[in-house]
Amino acid sequence: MGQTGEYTARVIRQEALDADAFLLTLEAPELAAAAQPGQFAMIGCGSGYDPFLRRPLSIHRAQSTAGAVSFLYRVRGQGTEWLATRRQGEFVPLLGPLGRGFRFAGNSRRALLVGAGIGAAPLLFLAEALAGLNWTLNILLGARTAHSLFCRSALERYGRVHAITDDGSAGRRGSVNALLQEALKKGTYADIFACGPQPVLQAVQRASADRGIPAQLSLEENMACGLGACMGCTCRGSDPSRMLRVCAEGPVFDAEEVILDD
Amino acid sequence: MGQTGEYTARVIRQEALDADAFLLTLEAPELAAAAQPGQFAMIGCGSGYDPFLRRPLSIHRAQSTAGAVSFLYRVRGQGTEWLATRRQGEFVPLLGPLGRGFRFAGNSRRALLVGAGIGAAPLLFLAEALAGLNWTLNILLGARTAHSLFCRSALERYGRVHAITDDGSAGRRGSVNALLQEALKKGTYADIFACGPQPVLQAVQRASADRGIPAQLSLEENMACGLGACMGCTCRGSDPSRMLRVCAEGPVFDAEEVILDD
Amino acid sequence: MTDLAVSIAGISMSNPVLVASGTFGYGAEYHPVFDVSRLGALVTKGLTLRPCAGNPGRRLCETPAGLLNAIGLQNPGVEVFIGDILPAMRSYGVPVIANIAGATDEEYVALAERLDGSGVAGLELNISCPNVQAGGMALGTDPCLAASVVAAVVQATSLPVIVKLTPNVTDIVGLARAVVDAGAAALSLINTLLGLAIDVETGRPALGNITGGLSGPAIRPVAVRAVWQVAQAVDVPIIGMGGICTGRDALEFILAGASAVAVGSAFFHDPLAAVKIIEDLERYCDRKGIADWRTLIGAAWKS
Amino acid sequence: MTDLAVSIAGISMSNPVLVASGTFGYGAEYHPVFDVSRLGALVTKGLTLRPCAGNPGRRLCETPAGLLNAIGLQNPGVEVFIGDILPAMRSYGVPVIANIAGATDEEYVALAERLDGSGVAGLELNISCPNVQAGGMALGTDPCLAASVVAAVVQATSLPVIVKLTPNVTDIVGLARAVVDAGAAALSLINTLLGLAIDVETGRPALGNITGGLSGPAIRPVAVRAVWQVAQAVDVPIIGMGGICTGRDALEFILAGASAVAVGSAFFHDPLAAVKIIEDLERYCDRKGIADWRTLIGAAWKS
Ligand SMILES: Cc1cc2nc3c(=O)[nH]c(=O)nc-3n(C[C@H](O)[C@H](O)[C@H](O)COP(=O)(O)OP(=O)(O)OC[C@H]3O[C@@H](n4cnc5c(N)ncnc54)[C@H](O)[C@@H]3O)c2cc1C
Ligand SMILES: Cc1cc2nc3c(=O)[nH]c(=O)nc-3n(C[C@H](O)[C@H](O)[C@H](O)COP(=O)(O)OP(=O)(O)OC[C@H]3O[C@@H](n4cnc5c(N)ncnc54)[C@H](O)[C@@H]3O)c2cc1C
Ligand SMILES: Cc1cc2nc3c(=O)[nH]c(=O)nc-3n(C[C@H](O)[C@H](O)[C@H](O)COP(=O)(O)O)c2cc1C
Ligand SMILES: Cc1cc2nc3c(=O)[nH]c(=O)nc-3n(C[C@H](O)[C@H](O)[C@H](O)COP(=O)(O)O)c2cc1C
Ligand code: FES
Ligand code: FES
Repeated sequence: MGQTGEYTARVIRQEALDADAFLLTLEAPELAAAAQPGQFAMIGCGSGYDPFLRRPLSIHRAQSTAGAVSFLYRVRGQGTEWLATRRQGEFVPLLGPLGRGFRFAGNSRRALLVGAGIGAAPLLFLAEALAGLNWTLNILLGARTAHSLFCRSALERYGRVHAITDDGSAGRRGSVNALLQEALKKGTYADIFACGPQPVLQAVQRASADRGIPAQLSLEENMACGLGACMGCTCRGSDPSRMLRVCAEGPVFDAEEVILDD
Repeated sequence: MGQTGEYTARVIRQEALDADAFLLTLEAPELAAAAQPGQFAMIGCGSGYDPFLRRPLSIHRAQSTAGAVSFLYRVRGQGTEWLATRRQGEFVPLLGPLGRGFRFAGNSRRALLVGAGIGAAPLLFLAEALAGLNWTLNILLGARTAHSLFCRSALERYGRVHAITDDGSAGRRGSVNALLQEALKKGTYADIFACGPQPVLQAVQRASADRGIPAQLSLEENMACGLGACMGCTCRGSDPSRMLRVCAEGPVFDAEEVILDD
Repeated sequence: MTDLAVSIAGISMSNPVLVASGTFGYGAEYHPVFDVSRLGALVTKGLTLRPCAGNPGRRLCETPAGLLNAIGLQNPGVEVFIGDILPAMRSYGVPVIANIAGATDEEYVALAERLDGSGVAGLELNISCPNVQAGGMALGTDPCLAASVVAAVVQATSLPVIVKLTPNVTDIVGLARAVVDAGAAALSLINTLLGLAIDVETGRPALGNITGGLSGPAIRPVAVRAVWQVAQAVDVPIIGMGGICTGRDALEFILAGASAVAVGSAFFHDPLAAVKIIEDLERYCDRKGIADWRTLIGAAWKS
Repeated sequence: MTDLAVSIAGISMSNPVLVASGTFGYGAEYHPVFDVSRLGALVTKGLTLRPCAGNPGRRLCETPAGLLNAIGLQNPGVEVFIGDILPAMRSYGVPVIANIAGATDEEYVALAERLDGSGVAGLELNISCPNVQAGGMALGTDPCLAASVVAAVVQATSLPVIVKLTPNVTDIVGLARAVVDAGAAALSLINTLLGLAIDVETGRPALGNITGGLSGPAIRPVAVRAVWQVAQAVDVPIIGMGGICTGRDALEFILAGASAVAVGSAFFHDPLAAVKIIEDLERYCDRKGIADWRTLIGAAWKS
């Protein structure tokens, strides 16, 4: 894990991908150099003390030569609404990189990447890294509509992408869980990496247990410090006496490490 | 007094006059039509609940045909800082017109207008109205430097402007109070209208009492409602049993109505 | 559209959105901005027997997501209120609740007697004002003293008596029980938190009165907690208040057990807050398909 | 540059800026972000005799200018603390204060005895935690119970005993007097305000523990008021806390009577808050030409 730091990052670009999804690119050379796939940053989203807490966003891309870091996010409430109004040249406070990202090692393995909705944000960074190690990637991507399969074309550079949408406007109509079952039937994988809503993570967790394929899951939880200091972001560990901090022991957990609540 | 209303006003223009003074022009046709010189508006300055209260700003200009209202303000703290980042096309919430403005009636009278610092903001609107009634105006303007005599040239259209600055970069070096004493020695005036820091108002109040010239003073006080409902903005009335609401009985008071604290 | 009508302590209202005492003047101040007859009820600024000039010096100080006030009950006194202000206030056609404050039981009783038959729909006993020296706070923090003044007032008037409690106590539930046992027909929760701000440039307290009452969104979680606790302990309706700015906020109080809500400091942030809250509540009920909105009252612990 | 050194209850610090228990972990968490040896002292998350898993369910809920937390004292227990954590914590070269919490007087005493000689510089007795069922809150709201636990701990340890008080009481001055009389060497003011938030979509309390503790800038005026009141009533130093985010905020507490301040929730808004506060204080003293910064302590009421 790279060295964590607090930065004031200049906005290079703010792109609206649809009515409420944005791609924010910040000038943050140290972060770009240090970040690992699956890590996140805590971003200050507001001018006064309301909102007070920073917002955790996964690192979508880190371009170390350009010194740029990108975040793919959906406007959900007050904080992301504010963030979406930041324009080129303005500044955003940012703490990162944070957390334990995806673990991978070795060359030329075969992996299944599963992402749904805006939860797919960390997959691009991961796919790029894995492709660099000559991994073969099968990437399952779910979204509401064709239009919200934001990183599809970028991901296609690193592996084979299978898309599915709620309305059938791209791929079949359905959930990414359907693609998961099929993929596991048809192929064999050394690893599964998943991020997205709870039902997707639960399906991957079950599949991992059933088939004995190691899986890593990226979790979300309300956060305050992002550094492991406040104990605010815990989830239940499989060892019932242990509460795990999503920001420190995660956000990426081995599937068997955690109990996923509904 | 015109009808008070709550509006969401589009920013037409935000001009930086110096490092921390701005001229903000908003599209607010009802306000432009209803406003009287000396009245003010409560402007929402922030995106969340911090800052929570609106900021009172005097109406600097009201152009009823253009449907535009301007505010001349200095960045002092959190609220005005936020306001200064508003750009053309963005919106600002605004309640107004509020308060009792300057009282004037009759034609072709001779008046002394006294303003200092950013406190001179309401003078332009007043001068325009008085000039429309063929009043003869002698306008005394104080500021830190020549550069901060923001409305000097605009005021020159309506009367004779005498400037004085703290550093002597325009007019003499000194305070507007010096100009006041001279003007009162040299000329006779039917009315005095003053706005600016407390020492200026106190000097005018004394001069008014000494020479028996009716004077009107525009006061400032911390405000919450701006409508006379919360009793938060009171100042002491000359009648000791009465606390006067600056937002409702003022902000413009007859000099003998109020006791000015230091 | 959902019918939001409700009756609190026998006072019928077209909707459960009232104004918080002291933040809305006597109605006329806000009438140019919106039609105040749309409100559930009006509540006056605290009334005293004799005219009161309020506190000297600075009275307001903004704080993060809130404000401190130390107005000190500036009001023209109950006589002027009844003679000059109440008629206009009643002309909006919504119930008028008189908020009253005294230094002694006798003053509360005298106020209650004077207001009986005056045309107000009810009394709100402010035994929780942090900004006055006498009575106020002490009366409101001791269950025995509080019960005694409430009993005396209930005895003296035919009007429904709503008692407004302070959150500045160890045990708000005990206080609530005591005043309900003494005859309170409803409770208002909460008055302001006792606070203080210092101007670091002058090195002196920012407010003329030194301490002040903290209100606004900053205190909302404390107010919701008070309503949640008290609603489960007493059987009278609760008017919830403390930082309510939106329909979402109002729903927090209702789900916690409030039968009505009052909008206070929110008016300073958005003068149209109360109207928007009424509309938000209607929309919420429509969206959730709720036939009788009153099933929401206390639903967070009832279900 | 101004020397900001101060001694609290015999613990010497290079400056009066501490961290608030539970917001800063054990120091190591923030060390990558800034050099924690610049702080006046470190304060641990609340320690219990045995390991504690904390509360289930959601533990954090943001509120206007603040947050509610219901962590529930998750910690590895005093043994693991002393064995595995304290050595690293001491390596920064600043005093380490152990915040301790128990359900009974005996547990507090056992904790105090175990920590005596361990290398911590002092104890902070948390008798004010709103997030645990047993002990905590009840101990901290009753002056007699509070005095009894403090006296027992003071008896059992050679370490200086700092007592942390809750603001959720009618009379914080009475409580402060009681624990000072019982031997407290210093006071920490304030712990969180008891609050609650409801998720209006689910209709249920947002936090797993239902109620939580409110912290952050929202509560600052309440905290400054508590310091102002208590500082004038007792003769021990006060560590002020509650929403301190900037040097200006810290000065409010110092002028109100605090001899040191603790930074808590502010770290969540700006991880560099404490460092900036130290620098702000130095600049303020330089600008105002203050030779001994300690003349500022309580200056708002002393002068
Ligand atoms: C490790 C991590 C990585 C994330 N990566 C991304 C990403 O790349 N893109 C993206 O769009 N979203 C991501 N999220 C979710 C994102 O943090 C929330 O959508 C965001 O905080 C919402 O803030 P808001 O002010 O817009 O919404 P509000 O609802 O106003 O937020 C209120 C509070 O709830 C918290 N909150 C709300 N939703 C979530 C959530 N899903 N998870 C955790 N806290 C939440 C906020 O942080 C805040 O404290 C991530 C969350 C975590 C924990
Ligand atoms: C009737 C009236 C008319 C005004 N007209 C103008 C104008 O035309 N141009 C201009 O630049 N300024 C004007 N002011 C002053 C202006 O309101 C303050 O400068 C502004 O509120 C500062 O807000 P802030 O957030 O930048 O500063 P902060 O210091 O952060 O404000 C903190 C709080 O103090 C209040 N406050 C601060 N300074 C003043 C002040 N001087 N008077 C009243 N409240 C204050 C704020 O409203 C806020 O509640 C006027 C004030 C009043 C009462
Ligand atoms: C400026 C102001 C004046 C107030 N005056 C009174 C009063 O006269 N009587 C009273 O019972 N409460 C008074 N209050 C308290 C409010 O009625 C309300 O209980 C409190 O402000 C919490 O609600 P809010 O956060 O929505 O404002 C006043 C509050 C403010 C802000
Ligand atoms: C997440 C969190 C955890 C806390 N844990 C403890 C604790 O274990 N022991 C304790 O005495 N206080 C605890 N507190 C209270 C703080 O130490 C402090 O008293 C309070 O938050 C007010 O300060 P602040 O507003 O600056 O955060 C905690 C506060 C927060 C926000
Ligand atoms: S957010 Fe503080 S421990 Fe995870
Ligand atoms: S600001 Fe409310 S009465 Fe003047």
